[in-house]
Amino acid sequence: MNILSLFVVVPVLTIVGILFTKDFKGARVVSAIGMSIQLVLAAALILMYLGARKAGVTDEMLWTADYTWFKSLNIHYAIGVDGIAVAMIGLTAIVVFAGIFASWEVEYLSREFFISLILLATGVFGFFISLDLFTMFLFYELAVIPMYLLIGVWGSGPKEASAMKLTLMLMGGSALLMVGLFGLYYNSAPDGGSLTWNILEIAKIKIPVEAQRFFFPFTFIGFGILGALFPFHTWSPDGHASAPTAVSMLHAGVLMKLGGYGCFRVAMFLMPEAANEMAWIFIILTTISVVYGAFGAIWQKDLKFINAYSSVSHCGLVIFALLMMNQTAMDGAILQMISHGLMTALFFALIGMIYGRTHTRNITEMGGLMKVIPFLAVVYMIAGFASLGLPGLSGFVAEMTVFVGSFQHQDTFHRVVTIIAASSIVITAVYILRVVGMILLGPVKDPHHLELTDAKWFERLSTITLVLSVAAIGIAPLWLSDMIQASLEPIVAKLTVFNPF
Amino acid sequence: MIQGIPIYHFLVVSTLMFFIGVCGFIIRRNLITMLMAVELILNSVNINFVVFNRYLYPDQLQGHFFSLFIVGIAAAEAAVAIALIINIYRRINNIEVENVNEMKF
Amino acid sequence: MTGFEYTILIPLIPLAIFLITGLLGMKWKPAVSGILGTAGMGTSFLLSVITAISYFFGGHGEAGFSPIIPANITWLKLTETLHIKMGVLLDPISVMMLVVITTVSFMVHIYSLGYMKGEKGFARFYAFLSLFSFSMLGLVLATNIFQMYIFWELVGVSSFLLIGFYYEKPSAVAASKKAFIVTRFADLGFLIGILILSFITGTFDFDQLTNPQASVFGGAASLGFMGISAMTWAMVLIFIGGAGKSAMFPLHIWLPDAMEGPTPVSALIHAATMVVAGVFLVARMFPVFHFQAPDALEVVAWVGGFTSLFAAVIAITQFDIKRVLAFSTLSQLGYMMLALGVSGYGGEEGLGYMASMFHLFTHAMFKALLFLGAGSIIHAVHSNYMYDMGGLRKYMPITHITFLIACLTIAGVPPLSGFFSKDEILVAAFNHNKILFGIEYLVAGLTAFYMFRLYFNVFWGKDRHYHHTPHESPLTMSIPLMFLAVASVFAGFLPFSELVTSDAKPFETEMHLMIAVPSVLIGLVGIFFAWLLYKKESRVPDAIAAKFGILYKATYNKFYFDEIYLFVTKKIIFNYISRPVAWFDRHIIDGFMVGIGLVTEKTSYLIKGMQSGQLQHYAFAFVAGTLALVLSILYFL
Amino acid sequence: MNVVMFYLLSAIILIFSLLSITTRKILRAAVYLLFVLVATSGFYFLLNYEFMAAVQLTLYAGGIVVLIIFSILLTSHISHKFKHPALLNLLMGAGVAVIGAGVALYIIFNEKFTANGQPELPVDMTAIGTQLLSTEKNGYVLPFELISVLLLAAIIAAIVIAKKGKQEEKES
Repeated sequence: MNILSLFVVVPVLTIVGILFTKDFKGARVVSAIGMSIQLVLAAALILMYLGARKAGVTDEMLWTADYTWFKSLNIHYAIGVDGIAVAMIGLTAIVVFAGIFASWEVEYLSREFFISLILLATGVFGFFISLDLFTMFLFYELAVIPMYLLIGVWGSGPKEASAMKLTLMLMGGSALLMVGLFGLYYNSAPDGGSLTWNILEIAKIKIPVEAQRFFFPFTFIGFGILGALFPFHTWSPDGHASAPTAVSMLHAGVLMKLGGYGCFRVAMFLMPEAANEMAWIFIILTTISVVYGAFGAIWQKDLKFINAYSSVSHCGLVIFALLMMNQTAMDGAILQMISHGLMTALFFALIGMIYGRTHTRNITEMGGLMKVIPFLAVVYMIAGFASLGLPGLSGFVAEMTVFVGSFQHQDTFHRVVTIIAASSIVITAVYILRVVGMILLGPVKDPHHLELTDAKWFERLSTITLVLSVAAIGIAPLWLSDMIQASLEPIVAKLTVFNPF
Repeated sequence: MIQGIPIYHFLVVSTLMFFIGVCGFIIRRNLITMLMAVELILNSVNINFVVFNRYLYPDQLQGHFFSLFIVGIAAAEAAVAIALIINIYRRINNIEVENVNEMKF
Repeated sequence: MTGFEYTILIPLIPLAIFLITGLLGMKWKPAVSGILGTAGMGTSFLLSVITAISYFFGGHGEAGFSPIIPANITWLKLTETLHIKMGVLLDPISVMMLVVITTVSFMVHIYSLGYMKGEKGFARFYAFLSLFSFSMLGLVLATNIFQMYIFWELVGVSSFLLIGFYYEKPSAVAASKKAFIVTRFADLGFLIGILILSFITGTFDFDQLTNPQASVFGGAASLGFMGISAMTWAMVLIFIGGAGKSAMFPLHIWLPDAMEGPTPVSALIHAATMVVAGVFLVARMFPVFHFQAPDALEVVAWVGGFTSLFAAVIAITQFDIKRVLAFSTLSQLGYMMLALGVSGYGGEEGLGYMASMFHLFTHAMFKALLFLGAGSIIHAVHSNYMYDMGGLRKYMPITHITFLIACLTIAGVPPLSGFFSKDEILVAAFNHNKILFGIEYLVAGLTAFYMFRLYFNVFWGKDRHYHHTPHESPLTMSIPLMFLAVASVFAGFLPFSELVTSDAKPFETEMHLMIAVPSVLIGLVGIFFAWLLYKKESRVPDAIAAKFGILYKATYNKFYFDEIYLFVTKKIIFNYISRPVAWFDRHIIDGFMVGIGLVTEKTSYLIKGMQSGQLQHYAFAFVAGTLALVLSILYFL
Repeated sequence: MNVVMFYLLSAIILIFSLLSITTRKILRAAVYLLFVLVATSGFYFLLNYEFMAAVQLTLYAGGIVVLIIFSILLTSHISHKFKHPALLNLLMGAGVAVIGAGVALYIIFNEKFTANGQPELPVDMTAIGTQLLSTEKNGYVLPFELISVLLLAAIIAAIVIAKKGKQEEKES
């Protein structure tokens, strides 16, 4: 079997396995085993990919396979990965792995919980390996829908409303997206011949510019909503605040990346002329996103809200960099996706763990946790540092690549917005340090908190996995960056042909 | 084909009957009278079928048979409808159509 | 092979120690971490000294000391030409900085064995110290400006961690936050400067940027923004980065607060090493400043000059001894910046550059000594305030003598090291700009005055009621004091003009008696006034303070700069930007999204009335709909 | 003669249809309906479809109207007079009917109906019977079966619906 298909098969088998378990202990063990296999597979995939590239394989996509499963619309199960997809798969595997352990103690309907969670993961993996737009969309929906249940059933606070809001907004995005995808499909053979959903084949032909102009905004905004594009980001604070830990992790860590990934893989790659024409609109929106999200985060009191706004800011930077359309900036965008995925997952894991202990997420009610739960506090600080871009952690690499890349643009407009976006690193420092100062440092505010216990083994495992990943990228980014840059070449080549600058 | 009577006359009669039926269906309040209006509508349609058959396709019997079946269906429909009406009457003690609105919203 | 490969170890040893102590330090006895850290730092110190000796005395060619790059690996490829590399660059200033950093750091490591004894988090303290040493060494050894930026940030974080070492103390937390955010703000300037610079030149490497015959600036002339050339913008922005770390006005506000950290940290980071990073940065980029952006250099000079005066004035009124020292550091850093700002390039012209580096070196020694001395005093008295001290010379002879040496050095009394370096700065300023010279001359007097005000207040005057009799500090603390005192005394005799110069070529300097004599005189006048006012307990200082009234109060409150910043951050950023943004997001944008939902719901509520349950309405709708269809077909076909 | 008959029948149909939907006594409405149905069967006679006319008379006029009258007797008081129809309904019904009739008639009069010109098929019982049970061309056995099943289903359904539930039986 194709190694890529395994990424879909293993979660499905895990789900089947969970069905046979009796209680929550069995369910979580099976999930953990399944996702560990997935993690190992992902690591193997990365190694194999690097090996293949080193051996001189120059295909744009590796391990491609193609099966037709719906003939009349010419829908295929077409798979294949390049360096970017491999990196995203790696990210997903890590986050899901950590997510399983972060939700080790979910006892309420835990089988259903793990099934939904892994179903979501299946969707994400499927999305990243797909080359067929329709199959991709299918997996995308598969990833979005379990979210409703996960938040609505296992969430906290006004969970039903949040779940509804999140799902409706994302579904709205899907609707736009579907219009865009069908537009692509029906324009995929402008000179006659059979229509196709295959990304690589569509990339070879030139979609009529009028069609591009019409369908690009649909596709881009459709994916952009999932990527928290301003002003369609408001599902994020509510959704994250109500979601259970692992779901926040997966959602902010991975699912939001589907948006960014789709933006360039589908919208920009397949419709380069329109992308170049309309980039400035979205650049302005994302610049607003970056600064606005950061400012929004300063005022929040709920830990998850802070992180949600911070995600808006960081994910804004992803799309911002993508729209710069040069290799460095786009490389930065993907690094930022990975980096943000890891560190925000770490954040949400920690917030969940802290909430599980203190039963509050209000930062004004906590204080001095460093003294009480040093392990979690230290990891929280590391996550904070990663978020504010400390060298040696992944955030720095990503942000610097973005800024340097964006600033290389020959156009003054792009350089000015880069400077504006770069100013967010100061604001980020402000809100991160505010939180760290309030909840971790200082005297212990609530005497009940003195009796808290530090992280258990599974929490340690979950957070350490993420910290190590963040640090690994931060310390040795070259291999990852090279892998991404090489894969970006065809995309950038296609985009720059139409670049007016 | 009847000498001296154009097809239009038949059709005018059936059309008027049809719309009288429609009108009756809308304005009557009693379920049974509504059912009668329905019968009127069916009947007008029957006339049409038969007339078309006779005037336009005299070598076939399709319209004839169709009306035959419609009569059959009308009988069945009337039976069921009346059973329903009686049932409704049992429940709410009248058969005013305004009161049969359980299915709203 | 350059024979200098071992220099990689100088930063790597502290890194290794940071990792080991950071991960395992909790499990050991605290002393193990301390000894391990000290031993590691000692090794680095030895290696640095060896490097310095073999670099400076291993001979040099006609062209002076040439830079050596023993190691340089590509860390991240950004574009075809822009690569971030990690490497080691040895040239006169970096080697000099190596010695400064490892010396002071080593001394602080030893000192802390005594000072921090029994503190909670002893291992953590050593881990952070090692992290800082690593970052600082990485910074000075950087081969390219981006590597420097990376370590620049790391230095900022280690400073944050160390200032907030007593994390249960809210004031320490606030101070650490402030330090980080202010420097971060400055770093943004640095970053944008780097971006502009790399955009123009397409390179990060120092050996290309700082080459006087640099060809990379080809396209620079045509670029500009708001009437100022792009290079000037870039260099001013980079200088802002440096000014943030070196706490130049108006980004100085974090440094006095940073004294919340443990005193050895103040000595290491906020006196001797990290705060001179800004000076080092300007020195490192000096050829670029000089050749490409002379206007920016002028800015450097004036900011430096103003800061030195400003800080010196504030220092006179402060009572917290660490704050006095902090403002004194500010003032001295201003000196160094000014010296760079007034310097030319090459030979005698480059006197200011040489003087700045020289002063950096000597200042590191005597200021570290002052801080460690202050630490020793605080250790004994358990207070930071002068009015809790007095007559300590009897109890703490070693501290007293070393502190006196340091005070004399900073006051510029010959033949101590401070005299030489300060003298050369004054000469350079005199040659360049008479007004700046005048300011510096005044500051020299003020410096002597406030240092001796401190000295007399602490060691003379009458005894206070101490909780327990102050005693001399343990040996671990007094050995570094003595070592640094010796260094302060003799550092002035180092032939700096032959070692560290702007174009790496040696030149001769001579005493300028015309300048030296008055400067010593004004120093002595300052000391005299201090003696007059503070030798004995007297009412005179208070009377003078009262006379100046508002002016005194403003100075005592540091000209209300903290309040202004607080106003800007708390009021403007928090209340007028962030809060409306949060509100806007919740109510307008989210409100709009929720509004869409509500409108849908309300509409459906409205039109659900059509589903009335009235059979006849349905019938009507059905027939009418059919009719409408038929009519439309009739109309359109 | 035929012409006179036609107009007479037409007049009966239209007048009694109208009366049937406007009268305020329910039993009268049923009777008027009966007249309409009988008159319709007259049409069929006119058109020489005797079988159809017979069916109309027996099934419709006989069966259904009797059924309706029974149900009226079961559910209403004979002397009960209806209220006037609601004004809204009146407007809706009359409006729709008038416009609809206008549209339909407009269409009818704009259409040229042309006969296919084939010779007339004699409609006798044999022909009807054969065609009804034939599977050949012009055979209607399938709809015939369908109708029979439908009738069966309708009968059962009517019984099931009209039957009192067990619960109700106990109650009553």
